[in-house]
Amino acid sequence: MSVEGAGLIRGFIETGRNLVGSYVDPRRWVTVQYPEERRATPENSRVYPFLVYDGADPEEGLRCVSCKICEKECPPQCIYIVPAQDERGRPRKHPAIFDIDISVCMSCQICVEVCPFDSIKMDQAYAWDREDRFGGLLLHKADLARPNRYYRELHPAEARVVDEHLARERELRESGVRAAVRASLPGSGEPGGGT
Amino acid sequence: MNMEGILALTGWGGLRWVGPVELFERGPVWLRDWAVGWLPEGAKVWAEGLIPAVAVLAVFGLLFGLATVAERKLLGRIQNRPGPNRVGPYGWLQFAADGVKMLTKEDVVPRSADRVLHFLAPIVMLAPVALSLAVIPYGRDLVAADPRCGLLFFFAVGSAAEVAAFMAGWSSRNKYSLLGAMRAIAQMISYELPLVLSALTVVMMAGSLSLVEIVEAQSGYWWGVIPRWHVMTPWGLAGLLLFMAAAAAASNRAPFDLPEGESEIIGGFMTEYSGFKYAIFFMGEYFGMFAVSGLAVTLFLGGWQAPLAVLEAAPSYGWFFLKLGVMIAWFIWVRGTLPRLRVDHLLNFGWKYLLPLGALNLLVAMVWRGLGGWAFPGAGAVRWLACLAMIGLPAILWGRLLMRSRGWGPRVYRYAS
Amino acid sequence: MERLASIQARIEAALPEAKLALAANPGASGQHSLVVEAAHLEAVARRLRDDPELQFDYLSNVTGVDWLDRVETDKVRVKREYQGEEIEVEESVERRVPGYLEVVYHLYSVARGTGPLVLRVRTGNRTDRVDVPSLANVFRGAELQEREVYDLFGVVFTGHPDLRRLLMWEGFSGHPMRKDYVEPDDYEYEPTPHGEVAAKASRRYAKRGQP
Amino acid sequence: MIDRGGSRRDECEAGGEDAGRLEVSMGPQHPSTHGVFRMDVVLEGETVVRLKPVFGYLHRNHEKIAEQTTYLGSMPYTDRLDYFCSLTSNWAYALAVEKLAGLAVPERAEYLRVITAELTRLQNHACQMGFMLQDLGAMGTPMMYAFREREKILDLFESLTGSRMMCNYMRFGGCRADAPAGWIEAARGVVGDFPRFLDEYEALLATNEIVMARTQGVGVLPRDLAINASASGPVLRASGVGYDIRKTDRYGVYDRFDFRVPVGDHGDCYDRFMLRLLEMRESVKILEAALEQIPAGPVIDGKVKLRNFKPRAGEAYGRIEGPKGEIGFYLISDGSASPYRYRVRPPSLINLTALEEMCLGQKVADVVVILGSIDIVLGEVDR
Repeated sequence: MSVEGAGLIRGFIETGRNLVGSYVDPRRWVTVQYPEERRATPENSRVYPFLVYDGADPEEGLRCVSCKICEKECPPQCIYIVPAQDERGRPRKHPAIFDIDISVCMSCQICVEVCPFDSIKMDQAYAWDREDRFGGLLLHKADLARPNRYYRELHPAEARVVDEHLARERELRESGVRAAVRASLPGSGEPGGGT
Repeated sequence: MNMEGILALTGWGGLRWVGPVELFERGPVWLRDWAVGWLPEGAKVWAEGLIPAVAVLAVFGLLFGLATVAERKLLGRIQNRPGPNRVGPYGWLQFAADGVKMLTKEDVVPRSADRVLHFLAPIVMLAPVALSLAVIPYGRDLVAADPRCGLLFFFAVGSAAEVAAFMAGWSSRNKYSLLGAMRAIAQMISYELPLVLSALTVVMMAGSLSLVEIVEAQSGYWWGVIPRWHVMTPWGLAGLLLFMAAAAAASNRAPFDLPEGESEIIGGFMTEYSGFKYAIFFMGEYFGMFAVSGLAVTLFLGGWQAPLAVLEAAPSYGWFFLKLGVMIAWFIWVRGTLPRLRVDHLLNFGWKYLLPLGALNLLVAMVWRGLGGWAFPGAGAVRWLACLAMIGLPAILWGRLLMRSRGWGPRVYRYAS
Repeated sequence: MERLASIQARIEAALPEAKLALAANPGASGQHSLVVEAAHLEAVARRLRDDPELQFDYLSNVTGVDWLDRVETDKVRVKREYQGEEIEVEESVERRVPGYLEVVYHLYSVARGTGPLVLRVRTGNRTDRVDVPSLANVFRGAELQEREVYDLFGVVFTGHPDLRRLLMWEGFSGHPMRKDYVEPDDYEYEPTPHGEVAAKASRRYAKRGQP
Repeated sequence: MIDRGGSRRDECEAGGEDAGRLEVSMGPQHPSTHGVFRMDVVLEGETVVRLKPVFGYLHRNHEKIAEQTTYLGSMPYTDRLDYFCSLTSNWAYALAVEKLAGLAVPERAEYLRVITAELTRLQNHACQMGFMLQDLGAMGTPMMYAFREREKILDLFESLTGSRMMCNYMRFGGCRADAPAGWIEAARGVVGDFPRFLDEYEALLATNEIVMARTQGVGVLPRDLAINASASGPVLRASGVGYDIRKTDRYGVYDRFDFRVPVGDHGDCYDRFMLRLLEMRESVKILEAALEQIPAGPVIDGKVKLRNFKPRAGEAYGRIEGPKGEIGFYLISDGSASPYRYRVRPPSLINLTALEEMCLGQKVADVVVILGSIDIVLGEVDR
């Protein structure tokens, strides 16, 4: 049995408690004073994709082999790739053009998931703005390329797995090459070689 | 500060040494007399009216600015966020930025609006509210005008706001504006009655319509500690509660802000106003809130009287504005807590609840006076409790009856098997 | 499948004139469906709802499917005269299978917790015989969804209380969810009802002499 | 006859049945239509005598887009249907595809799905109540409290899925990523704190006389009409139907948790409001159990192809109990990489079927409250 009006008074007590509580209880305080304070982004956080390169050269070190899988799988179709060609006009395993239209990209991460070469990853940004609505939001290969170091900083746990995986593949490939070379040499006497 | 005394100008030409207490208390009056003294004889009578008017507008203009910031900051804290904190120290100059924004905004008038009425409505809104500020005594001898019928003047002038609301709603030629205007009329008319009725109790007890005299009737202390404010009596307490409920409705404040009702009818009668005209409306609403809060302070909270005899050293207008600040904070707290009523609930609440209780409160005040002659030990407490029960029990029971008759009440829920 | 067959038998026993057909679902979900003739749809739905043993009282989902006209090629052996002698050759004959629009209903039973029961009804073709009786009078829940199917597929629901477009604007031509719908190059220049409103308003203001 | 483009004077002069009536077009730009929803309301005084909802201002033909993209490619678009509850939309779509292709989901993934779905329910219900109170004119206080708690839940979503709102987390046959280290503990902390917020809400609102006066007996949806009009979720249960797909279909691992389904007896706005409060308490119970029981193991069936996913021909309808009601996906596969037919059953839209019945005879101020109590998101209504 409650007295009419008690509900209102309970409400006043509750808002009064919050009024005081906002000064003393950190759980009641989620506001961040934006330009001065920035909340740390968690490791999994994602905004737009970038391209990973190994070594020092952002052009030659790109892992991308322009297989166009991401272009095909991208739901809003915001990726545009043209493979590079060598002098004789044959396609090289390298992108000549790799553009992402950020104004269309919806940060879904599907390109990252489908990439078999671990060459496209998700960037993180707390705030992201450009003055030019059209050109500024079309990112080219040079804007997208980031060193592997950067990737390791952004997603340490994920990068560790990727690095291990790539190292294993490289080892396999190189040992495969070595084996092939050895196999081609007649009279190779080393035991256990080329297994 | 020289604690021994300060050379002060008391009236035109009179110089004497006064203490700081007297300086602060009498300062505003001296300043006025001094300024008037410069003028030729014919202009003095005008200046004596104009200077307080300008002073009141200036003080309340500044208070309006500060109150908007305070409201947003307090609401923010109630809602666990900081509120405005960027412009000026701790955001207290936000009102200046808002003012600049309002002034530089485009003034949009709908093509089919009645331009003359549309232009006049904000002025008609602000002017009477500003007038009603004239009769409130802000301190000892600090009142812009003290007519014998001060309270009557207050209510008479204040009701002009209804005309303004309807002018704005009708001239905008917008359906939401019209709905808002109709709500405003219905609400202001129904709530003027309980407002007047609860003020009438005070008039009856104080025996005067002059607000200055009403404040003076509340001077002194019981047993030297409890101030003889009306709120300390059962009928005064009930009167204050009734008055505040009705005042919130009369000044369109939450939870009675239906004429604006921005979640239902966009902005009510202010929908088609922008820029400076909107600012004037806004100012009018705040002035209205100040006026009714000031009146509540005057009628029930002892006006400029200090709460304790030892605190009387502080200037009297300081006490008034402190109490006014408490009233404003109360309005803000209500706004941060309660949802809005519906228009039919609002009218029901006014006519069926506040009005009968207001009438009953008159009766309680009479009984209070009648029981004043009791002289047995503990008579004071018995009288107090008897009168409180006389108004409190009917208030609770009548409220319960009204709620239950419509089937409103807490519910118990079952769970599917 | 057996359960669906028993429902079919039960309905056919109650409504002898209504013929139901089982449509098997080759997928993994096992949600087979009953195909109802358009003429008996309302009666079947009402029976499904009111039958005390079935009580399919909750129409969860109504949607359309557009099946295009298909060209199927049949291999036939025909005798042909070739260089004086008659030989049997294999020829492919093209057969045009007319397409149709299909409305699919997913029914559940709130009372019994069973479902889904999938009902399908088909229109005669995709052009002029596109009407299907409305279920809005049996299940209110069909009202908005049938409007949507009408809007996006162009199925006309006869007996619907308020058959208007739901998502596209009035005056829009075409049915976007049809498989052969061609998107216009530029949506910006589609006529909208607002043009008419603006023209009307300007006429009225001109008459009154207002600016 | 009402001239739509006309002014008040025209309507009053027109005479006849509609004389003295006011036709107001509430929306698409109106503070309380939760986006770009529009209602053509005819008022007599302040009483509603006719109400026609108008849809489509946010229509983008989601279904057509999905029929032109791959199965996987539709997943991020489902986030954008009901942008408050991306994870439940994800789940419903993943469930439909799993039914279509006959996929099984690892146990840990099922638990993660339950956890994320219930967290979604918590933040959706909290915000819905805040919005409804905002429509009642409560100046944002309850909404801010709800957003304060939602912030904590969205932080969890961000550290699990990478995005606060557009999570894109579920995959066919599991979830995209396992919970990072410490996530389960963080979630436990947030869930443990949540009842405090519920108590606060209850104290602030549940017995508030103004809330009761404004919502009790307002927007009544009778039991039979609720079923017949295919209402779902809290709207259906507030009308006295104890129908919860989590109990009926027992999808995921919901049969392992002990929770109750609250039912209202009046079908009014207050019941819809209180049911959400009670449902949140049950969700907290589910979450506590799920976070306790969650087993170790893989989160996705590694055999399911991400690219070139082509389920065999067939069809499936999968539905779950989303926060707003029954969210379902109907898919027809023709064996190719994109669905032949892709249909969303939008609970927000279908719950609006009986809107006019609920609003007739009520005041114009009630219309926004009723709309708020139904809980719609225009991204899903218009798709």
